[in-house]
Amino acid sequence: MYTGIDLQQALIDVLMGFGLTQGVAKVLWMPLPMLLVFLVASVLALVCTWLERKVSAAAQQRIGPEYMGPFGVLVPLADVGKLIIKQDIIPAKADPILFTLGPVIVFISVFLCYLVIPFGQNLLISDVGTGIFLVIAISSIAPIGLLMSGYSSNNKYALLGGLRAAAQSISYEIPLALAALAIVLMSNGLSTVSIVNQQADYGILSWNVWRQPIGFVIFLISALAECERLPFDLPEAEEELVAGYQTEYTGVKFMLFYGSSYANLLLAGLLVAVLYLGGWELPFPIDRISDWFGISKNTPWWQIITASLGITMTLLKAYLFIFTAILLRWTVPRVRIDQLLDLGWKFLLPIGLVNLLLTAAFKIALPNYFGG
Amino acid sequence: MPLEAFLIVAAALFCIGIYGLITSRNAVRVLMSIELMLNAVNINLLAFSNYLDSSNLRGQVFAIFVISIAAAEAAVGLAIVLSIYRSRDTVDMEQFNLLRW
Amino acid sequence: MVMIETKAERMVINLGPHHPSMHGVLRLIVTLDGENVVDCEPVLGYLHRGMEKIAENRTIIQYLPYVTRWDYLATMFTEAITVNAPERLANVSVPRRASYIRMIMLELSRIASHLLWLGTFVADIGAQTPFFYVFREREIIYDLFEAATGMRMMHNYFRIGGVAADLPYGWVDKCEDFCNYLTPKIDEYERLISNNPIFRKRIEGLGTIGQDEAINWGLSGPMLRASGVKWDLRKIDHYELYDELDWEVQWDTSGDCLARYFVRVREMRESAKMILQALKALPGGSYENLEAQRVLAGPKSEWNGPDYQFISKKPSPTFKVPAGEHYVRVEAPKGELGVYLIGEDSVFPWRFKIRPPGFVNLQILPQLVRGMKLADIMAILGSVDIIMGEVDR
Amino acid sequence: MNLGEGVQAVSLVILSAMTIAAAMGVVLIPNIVYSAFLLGGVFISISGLYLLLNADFVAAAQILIYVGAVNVLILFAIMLVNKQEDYQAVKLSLVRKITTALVCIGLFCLLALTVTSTPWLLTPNIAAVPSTLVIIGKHLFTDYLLPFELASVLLLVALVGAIILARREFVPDPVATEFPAAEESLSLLERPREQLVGSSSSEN
Amino acid sequence: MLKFLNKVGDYAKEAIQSAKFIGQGMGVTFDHMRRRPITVQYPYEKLIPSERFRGRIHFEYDKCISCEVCVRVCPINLPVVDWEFNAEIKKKELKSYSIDFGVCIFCGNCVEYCPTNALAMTEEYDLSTYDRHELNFDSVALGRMPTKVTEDPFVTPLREFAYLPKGAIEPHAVSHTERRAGKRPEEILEESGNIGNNAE
Repeated sequence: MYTGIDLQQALIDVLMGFGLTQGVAKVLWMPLPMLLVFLVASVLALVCTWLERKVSAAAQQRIGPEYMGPFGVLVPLADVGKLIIKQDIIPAKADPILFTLGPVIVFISVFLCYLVIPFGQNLLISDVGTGIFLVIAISSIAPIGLLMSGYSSNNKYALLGGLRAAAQSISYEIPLALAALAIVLMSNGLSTVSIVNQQADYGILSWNVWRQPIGFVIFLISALAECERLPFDLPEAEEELVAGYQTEYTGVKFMLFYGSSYANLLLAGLLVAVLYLGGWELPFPIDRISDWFGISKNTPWWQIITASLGITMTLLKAYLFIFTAILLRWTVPRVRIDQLLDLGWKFLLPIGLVNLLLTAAFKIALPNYFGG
Repeated sequence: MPLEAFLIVAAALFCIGIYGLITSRNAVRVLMSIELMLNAVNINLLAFSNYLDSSNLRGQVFAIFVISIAAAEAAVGLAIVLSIYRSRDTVDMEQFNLLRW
Repeated sequence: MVMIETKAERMVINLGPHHPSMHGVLRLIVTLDGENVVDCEPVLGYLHRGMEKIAENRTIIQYLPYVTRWDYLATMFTEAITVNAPERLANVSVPRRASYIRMIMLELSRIASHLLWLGTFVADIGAQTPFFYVFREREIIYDLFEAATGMRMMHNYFRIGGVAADLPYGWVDKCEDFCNYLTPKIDEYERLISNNPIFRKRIEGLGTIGQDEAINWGLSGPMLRASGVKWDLRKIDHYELYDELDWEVQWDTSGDCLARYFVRVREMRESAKMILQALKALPGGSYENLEAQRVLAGPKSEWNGPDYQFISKKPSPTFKVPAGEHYVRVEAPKGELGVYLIGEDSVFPWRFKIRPPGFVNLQILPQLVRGMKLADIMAILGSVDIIMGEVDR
Repeated sequence: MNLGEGVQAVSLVILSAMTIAAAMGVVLIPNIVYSAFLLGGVFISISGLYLLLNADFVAAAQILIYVGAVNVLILFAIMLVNKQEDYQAVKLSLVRKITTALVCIGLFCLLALTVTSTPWLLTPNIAAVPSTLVIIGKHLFTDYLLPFELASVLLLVALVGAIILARREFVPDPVATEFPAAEESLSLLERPREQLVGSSSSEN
Repeated sequence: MLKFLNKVGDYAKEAIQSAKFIGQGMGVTFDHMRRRPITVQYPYEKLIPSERFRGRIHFEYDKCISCEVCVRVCPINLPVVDWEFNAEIKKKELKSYSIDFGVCIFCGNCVEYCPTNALAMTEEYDLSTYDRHELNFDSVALGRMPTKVTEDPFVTPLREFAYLPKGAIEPHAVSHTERRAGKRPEEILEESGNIGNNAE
């Protein structure tokens, strides 16, 4: 495996060139990728909101946003501007501390997950060993925030919405984790980078989606449920609970909820891309091409090309998932709470266990194909 | 003295847990106090594992067992609290005296 | 992890009058046990405008513009019943052409009402897209209405003894176009909705009403027909000229929300079929043809005869409701829309009691939703198809 | 003390302070919902402490299980049982509390004394293990296999037990349900009204 | 065991069936993405109101004979007819006439029953003002003619369904000058003249 470009070292070298010590350079470096990923994730989530509007409009034979920028791409910015200058209302009988803390917790927990999402070989904040496990763990904090805002709004719709959100995310975390576990079983590591690298050898053929079709479906369904997207958007079911836990929120706090729900969707898309669709890998192995043309993998311009191609591929795959989710949202009705829990516990959980068992069996039987 | 620091934090947590366990009237809070005590134990285990057994990490294994048992305890404990609540319509510990004498 | 199901504290939750799925200003006070509905109490009257009292202080001509505000989605039916009642009381005859025009308008209105019902019903379950699709078709119907009557919703088109104006040029052709266009669209909706597993799971076997129960509760319309009672006033009362058309009463036996869905969808198809037949059988044909025939055949032709008029005699502003009383009903999309009219040979009716189908159908709601989940309230309420304008009047 | 150690020391102080403060909140704040949310804070800061102790896997597991599951479960239970009840006054409760506090402080002093006075056999240098995961996994499947299996059985038993304990005894038949008319929670806030009992029971 | 397997098989079949039908539904929505949006973008595109459209009422002062039929057929007796009996010519002289369009429901009864056709419906429907009292039109305001949608250079006029050519469903695809459905009187006369001749 080649290491690809190392931005960190490059920047530290530059900074040391200015006469700074290595320690200071590292300290300067530390917040940079976090800030960068935060910004990128926000922008990509905003793109999701635009995509949602456009796709839903197209699916309903409407036009959608049109006049704000070309094809209305500036609509998300207008949204953000509007929500920021909106009055921040805290209901008189609400609990102001918890009411404020709720959306913040949700927002932080979602954006913290981007810590281990790789956009390219070295383009992630930290390649921690617990990787995918960390994502699942951190994303399980969000229900606390939802419960908090549901409780503190002092509104019955909000309380029901918060309870539903918590029940839903607890129930679907398990199938999600089981599906991810099957992948981990094959890649022999929890790290997101090793999971992608394990899918690198034969281009599209080596992607996990072929080896884990059942797991893929389980993951898709549970990811949708975790994101509270339409067939499973019971916590904010408009027709039943008005807006669920967000009922009383306005302005910036609402923006935090709204933004984190789309960031969560994007996160799910990225996870699908990493776990099942080969992450930043192209549908054909790019190393072969460099071999054909006789380009050294360490040539700087080639590295830049592969890195940008990798980012593009990751985003393409993520947005493919998001597109499907959006189209699905505008196609299907909502399930009922008992059906939701039934699906999670009585369908996805056993299937996930069976899938795990099968993966283990295949891993022993066919070690070559299932990461022996 | 980092090890001692961790141990003292754990001890403080444990003592707070005991205090909560004894003084709480609300059964759910009693359960929460128990969780606090278990966590104090876990901190101890991990601290020892890190400072005294850093190559073997047996403390971490133990901590995982403790966590799993704590989860089971929480589930069963809450179920008991809820079923008592259902029959007695209160979560006051002082009223839970069915088995007295 | 275990989901703990507990006896939670009962929660009294207030749905409406301003709630996204309350179809206007219905208010439901729901007692919940967790997610389960223990009790439900509808509270009406937020849209009460004293429609019956207004009728007693207006001549029929003056009152006609009001009636479309009862059931503002099936507007033609309210007008039909408002003119039918004094017509029958005063024994006014309606030309055949007018009757056909009325039938076409009524069936178009039925399609419009069912279309909107479909959109809101599916939206109540959570699918928003069909709502936009049905509006596309409904707009076409309203375009047709606008061309013929001058307004999209508040038509003021029916008159005692006929309709206000003949169909305009080209209208018959375009109406045919619409009926031919509608059927594939309904197929499309069915592809999108009918077999969707989530949709099926949500509403199959939900809110089941037995045959006896439906009759005892006084239900009517698709609510009744879905419960296995083949009862359609168009067949039973023989009003207008429905007997001259070839059509079937659409009904189902299972009595649940799905059956109501199917009954309504099939009724839309049946209505489209009926409109096509009526357009063919329209006495005198399309307006342009009728005019041409009249010009050709000269002033004394049969084309000037009473059957080819759109109105028998223009009602005078001082049309008196004769003394007497009776009950007149039509099969509105929501059910039996009736008027109990008491006249005392004055320009104002002495009593004008409206029997709105939505009001009667709504009564069964508390019984249907009890023991169901919170989300089922919306599905069942959606399948009942109420319009608060006529419930509260 | 280099940079890394400085960061660690500062984090240790902050996290410990958070842990202790939140834990005090858990036991002292009268509002049970606040204590439950603070419990989540305790868990999260403890997982931060775990990270300082080079236990990334346990830290993640701590968040996943304690915050994501146990705490949510507790919150769930609290919100389902959310009933404002005034406890009956118990004699000498203040004395009880003071005594308990004294005993706890004493215990803490004792423990602290022991901790500081014990000569710990510290490993000379803390070996940076490449991956704690691998070691834990090996332990779980070799020398701790039996406890591991037992733990899984325990979890299963707890699952079944909790379900049985918390389950309703019977699912009330919706047809035969009699809704007690006099029950407070069923009556409307606005005006008293007839329950629909008569109609529903006679209908069926 | 076999029963269990059967059950599993049924379950799998059901799951596949569900996937198929959801896919079918998504096919429908996906198919709509390539269809032309039906949106009429209001300030830039406007539908041409139909010929019978009941918009703001137009009033011709000179035609009015102050008979007050419009008041009597109006559901709320809205038109205000202020007249004075002129003894010399033994006729009622109209002094002022006004209709408050903030209250009017545009039912068209007054137009229908006006004996001298002094009242007529226009195609003006956007009667929004900042002050509702501005909607109380006197006889001068009632006498103004509205601007036509088709003559507004900033607006793309679109025809309503009933005025499209036979077979056309969507107004965007059709030029607004194209002939609408239905034949012209002379064409019908020509055609039916032939038919009539044959019949004779």
